[in-house]
Amino acid sequence: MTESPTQSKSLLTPFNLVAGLILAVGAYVAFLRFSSGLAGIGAVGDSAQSQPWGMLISFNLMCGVPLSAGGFVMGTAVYIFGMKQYRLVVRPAVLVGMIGYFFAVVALLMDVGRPWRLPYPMVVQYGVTSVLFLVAWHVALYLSTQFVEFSPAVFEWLNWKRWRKVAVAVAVGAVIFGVILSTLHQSALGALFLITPTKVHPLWYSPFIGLFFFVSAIAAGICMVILESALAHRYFREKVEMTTEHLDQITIGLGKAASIALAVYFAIKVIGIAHGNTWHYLASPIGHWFLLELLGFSLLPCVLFAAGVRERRPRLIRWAAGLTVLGIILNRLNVSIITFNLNLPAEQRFQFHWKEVWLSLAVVMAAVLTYRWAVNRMPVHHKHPLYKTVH
Amino acid sequence: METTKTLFDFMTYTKGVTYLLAVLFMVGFTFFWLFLVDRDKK
Amino acid sequence: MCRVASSRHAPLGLSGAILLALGCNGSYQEERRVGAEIIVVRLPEAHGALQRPPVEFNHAEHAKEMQKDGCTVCHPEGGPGRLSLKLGRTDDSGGRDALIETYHGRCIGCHERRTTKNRKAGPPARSGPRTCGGCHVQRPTPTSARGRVAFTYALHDAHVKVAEEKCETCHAFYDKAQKRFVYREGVDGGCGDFHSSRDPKRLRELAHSTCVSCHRQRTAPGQKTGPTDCRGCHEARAAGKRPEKTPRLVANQPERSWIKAAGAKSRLVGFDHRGHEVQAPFCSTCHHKTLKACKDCHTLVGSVEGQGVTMASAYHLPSSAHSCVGCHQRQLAAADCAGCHERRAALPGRDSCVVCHRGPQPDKDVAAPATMPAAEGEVKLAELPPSSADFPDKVEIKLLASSFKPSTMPHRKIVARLDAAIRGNKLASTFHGKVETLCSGCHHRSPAGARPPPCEACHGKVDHPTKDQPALMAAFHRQCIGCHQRMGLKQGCTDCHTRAAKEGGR
Amino acid sequence: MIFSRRRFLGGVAAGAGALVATPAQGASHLHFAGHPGRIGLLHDTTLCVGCRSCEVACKQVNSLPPLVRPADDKSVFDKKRRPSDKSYTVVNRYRAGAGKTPAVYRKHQCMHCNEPCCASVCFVKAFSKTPEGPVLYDPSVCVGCRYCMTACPYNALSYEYDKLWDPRVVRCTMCYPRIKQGKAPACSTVCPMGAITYGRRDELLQVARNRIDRRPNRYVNHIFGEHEFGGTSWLFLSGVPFKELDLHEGASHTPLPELSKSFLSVVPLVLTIWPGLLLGIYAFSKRKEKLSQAELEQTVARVLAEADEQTKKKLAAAAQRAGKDKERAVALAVKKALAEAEATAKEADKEDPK
Repeated sequence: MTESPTQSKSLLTPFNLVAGLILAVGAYVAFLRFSSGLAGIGAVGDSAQSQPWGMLISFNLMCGVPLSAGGFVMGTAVYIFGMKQYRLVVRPAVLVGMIGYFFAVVALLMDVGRPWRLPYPMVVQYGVTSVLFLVAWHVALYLSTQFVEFSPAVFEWLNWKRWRKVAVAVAVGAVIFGVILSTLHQSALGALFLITPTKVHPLWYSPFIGLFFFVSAIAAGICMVILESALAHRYFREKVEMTTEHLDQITIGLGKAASIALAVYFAIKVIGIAHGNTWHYLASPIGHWFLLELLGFSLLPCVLFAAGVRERRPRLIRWAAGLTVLGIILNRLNVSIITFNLNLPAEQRFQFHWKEVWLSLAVVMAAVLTYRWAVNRMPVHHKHPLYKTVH
Repeated sequence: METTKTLFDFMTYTKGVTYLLAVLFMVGFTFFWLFLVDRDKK
Repeated sequence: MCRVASSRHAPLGLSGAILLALGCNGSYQEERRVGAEIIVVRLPEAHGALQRPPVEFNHAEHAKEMQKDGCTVCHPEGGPGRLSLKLGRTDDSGGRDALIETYHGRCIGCHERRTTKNRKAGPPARSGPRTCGGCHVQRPTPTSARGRVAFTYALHDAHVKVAEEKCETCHAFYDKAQKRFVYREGVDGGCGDFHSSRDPKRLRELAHSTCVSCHRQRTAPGQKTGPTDCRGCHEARAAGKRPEKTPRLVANQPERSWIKAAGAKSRLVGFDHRGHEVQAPFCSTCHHKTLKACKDCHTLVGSVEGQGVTMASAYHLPSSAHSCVGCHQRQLAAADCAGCHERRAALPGRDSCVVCHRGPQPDKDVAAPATMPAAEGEVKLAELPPSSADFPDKVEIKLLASSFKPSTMPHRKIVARLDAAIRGNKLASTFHGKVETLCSGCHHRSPAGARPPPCEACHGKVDHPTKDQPALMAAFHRQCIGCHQRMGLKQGCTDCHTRAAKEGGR
Repeated sequence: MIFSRRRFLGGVAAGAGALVATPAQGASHLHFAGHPGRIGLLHDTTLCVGCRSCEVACKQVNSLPPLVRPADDKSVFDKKRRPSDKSYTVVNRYRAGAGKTPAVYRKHQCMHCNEPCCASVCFVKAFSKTPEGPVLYDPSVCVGCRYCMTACPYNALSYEYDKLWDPRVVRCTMCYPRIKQGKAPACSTVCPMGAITYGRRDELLQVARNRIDRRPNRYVNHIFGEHEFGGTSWLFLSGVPFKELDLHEGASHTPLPELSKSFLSVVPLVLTIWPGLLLGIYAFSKRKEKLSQAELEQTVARVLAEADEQTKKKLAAAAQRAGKDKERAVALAVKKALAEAEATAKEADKEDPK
């Protein structure tokens, strides 16, 4: 068992205070939701009827899932492609992925009308014609898969040797299963909108939208790994084994991958416009907004990544990663909220309500705290003393 | 320029543009790759 | 759309396609209307398509901006006092490249000059675009609001006054013997009579150069002049009827005549030409481009000149704006008529033939007199009958008793209102020969005059979807409200019904 | 009776999730015509006067809260309304004040699509298209994800957001309970103008066509709902372009569920192709690793053998030379050789590609 050094420190750090405030108010809002229904967190009026998916779905689920793609991307790179030099970031990536998915499901539980029925598509009745059916199954299965992938760390922490052995043995199978699931549900999140050609703005709507979501999720996953490794290096120094040089090397390698992923993403987005022949929309204000997203948040970071890789500047790569993450969030919100139902009168379109936004933030904060808790205890960024030599 | 009236015309046009773009991106990619790995070789 | 591929400038095609794509219009565009002052500049068809989208040129804005400099800045003189309609040239003999060069040189040159001038003088910098995309903007194909010039009787009258009876100013026929333009009274219609069939383009040029040049030259103070901008003449506006005071135009037409043709079997129609003249804004309302009589081209079995339209169709085709029936039917859109006729629009009814065909039988040995006597066309309407059980004063309807008190329909008042409108209108009184004709406005599908069967006979408690027969309540409402809507009368629930006290919700 | 009581055989059985064999026959070029003889409603917007009697009747039949403002209060039309959990149908006014054109009213409610996308997107199959025509909803399985509302192109579905334990997706049921009793939907029976006609959908289409034929000037020559997104049970006639009534004029005739069909068809392919592909790549990278490992071991062995040879030679030489420091020299040589071997191994390691 590892000792947690944070126990000796005071709990009253500024971060903890802010986190506590967010969680406390969040708990109050969650109480409102579970005492007076979804109307309790602002789902009222024509806006909620025409825009049934609010922040909990559009942000926590739609953005949370692609930003948790790091686990499957790094798993593929290391275990399938055999890029052993990234082995050290696999575990943290899987942890981030697992927590990300878990809290996306938590948000979902807050949002659906009868949360206790969430397993229904798995056990009661199968709506096989629905893309959401895929998402439900895949998220559930993938969450389990990620637990298997991450379980060696938990078993090391708990010192359950036999269980660890089993978990390690099934690792490759789990990774392959995870890749299949991820390919499908990352794209399925986009494909959810295939059926709404009258609602999603034509610039964002495309028959390729599933592919767009998948490719951008790869970029998002890589960028989250870049950011997570850097932040962990900074804030959990005593827990991180990696040297600064090694981290920079990994960052540059990941930056290269991210720049390629973004270049592909940019190219298929442009081809998507050509495919739908929606060029003329670009000249409108909403077209400029689209161009801002496409040029400012995917082409620009792509170029920054490339420059950072070429000039060996990990800091630049980290900034580009941040920009990409923002870009993915912007894209998902554009599809599901900002340009959704643009032709409806304002009172029927999405309206931000502080309670829902707060709840959404609180879920994110809970995810961050869970991450901190795990990193402080489990062998995530370092090897467990007992298993130094094996991997 | 008249608006397109048939699927055939629409596809003729959009396919033309997408193929052209795809070729351009392929060429562009080569240079982008060379730009990326340029320093690795030295 | 994929013009680039077939363009003669193949090497430019590749880059062109991308540029084109960036400005390309979508495929599911709605119709886009532009004002009459917008001229869409394309190459003449012989020169092939433009590589870039056509330019939509706002003539009005340019003319306003260039007012001080005068029209000749752009339009050179094509003859004494006559402007060329073209930009910087009098004909298109130069070919494609020269043509493009003219436009680019003229437009961009001017825009550039104005920019440099303005730069010294300061704003406002209304200089115009100088880059390709500034003028060649990709837009969905426009539909112009430009209409045909509505040269009404009133306008004609105004021109006659100004031209001081010099008809040849406009009605100019080139007399080869005299080697000058003369007016041939009773022969010439407009320029179109001669030119439209030969060279419509020439007609357009002539009309513009003749009208606009004349308007432009009349600059002396106090001198009346006409518009020189596009909208001034081409803006579609309601033509209306001929004002009573404008004098009648005479071109050998009869005042009254029998419409007759060799081989026609129906009774002759007595036609009051003079009476119809004041009802039509133009000669061409009935006549097409020339002033020939209908039967000259529309022969009994149709002819090439008449585009195959037979005589019967020429007079009776309801869809035609030139035919008698077509024009009469269009009058039914007026509020006073629409109340009944929107629903009973299937004219001509079988019993309405005799309204016009009242003359002598064509095959009788006795020939009809050459002109029709004045009294022939007049109709006298009988007065409304007194109220009776068959013609009630008021009718009580108790259908919506649950929500409303019984509603009283002022039967006689309604008939009187319709009757008054008919009496005030010559066309209407001609066609509503009997008072009973009015009844069928509401009591449709039952013989006119007799006490009609009750509405419930057909309209039951529920509707009959396949027969498209509404239920009684809907039938009443459609009949009353529909008519009130079309005649612009009151349509509120409580205008007919009084609420029952207990019900508040409806 | 207008409907045939044909049972719908097909789909997925509830509970166990075993696929029931369907008698459906498929071919890519064929069109699914839907249940024959199904019913529909025709709304002639040229007749509608905006009296909202249909709203009142709908609320009574469905036991919904009564109108907030009286039906003849025209100010409700100032804002565009949509159906909600408090009123399953609303009438909106269009074109008011635009020039001299009179106002046009359109009733808005669930269209009961021929190929309902609410049904196709439901991941618990809570919706069903009845053979009679109405699309029905089963609240006993609904999770409340509201994807159906997101997907509906007519924005006709509403959620009971203010309920905590049993919120439902609600909307016009085409008065299914009433039509089962042989009665017409409430809205169609109360319309004072007869602007809503109830009947068999195919007959209504004929009625609508006849109306257009009889008065071509009154109507736009189009029946909205005949083909839009595969067609709807509610059909609309209009005297103004349908776009002005906020209907999807010019919409594709393809049913919306068809749009997700292509994606869903990829799923089983990915599930079967990916394992092979990924295992192939895995095997490839493993093999490469193994090869380089073998190569490494070989090199190490060779170097070690060479070093050994050298040591032996040196030993012999040293033995020949002999002396007191004999043993120390031997040790030194061994050390040096070992270091050399290690260096060679490292070099080999470097050459080994990732």
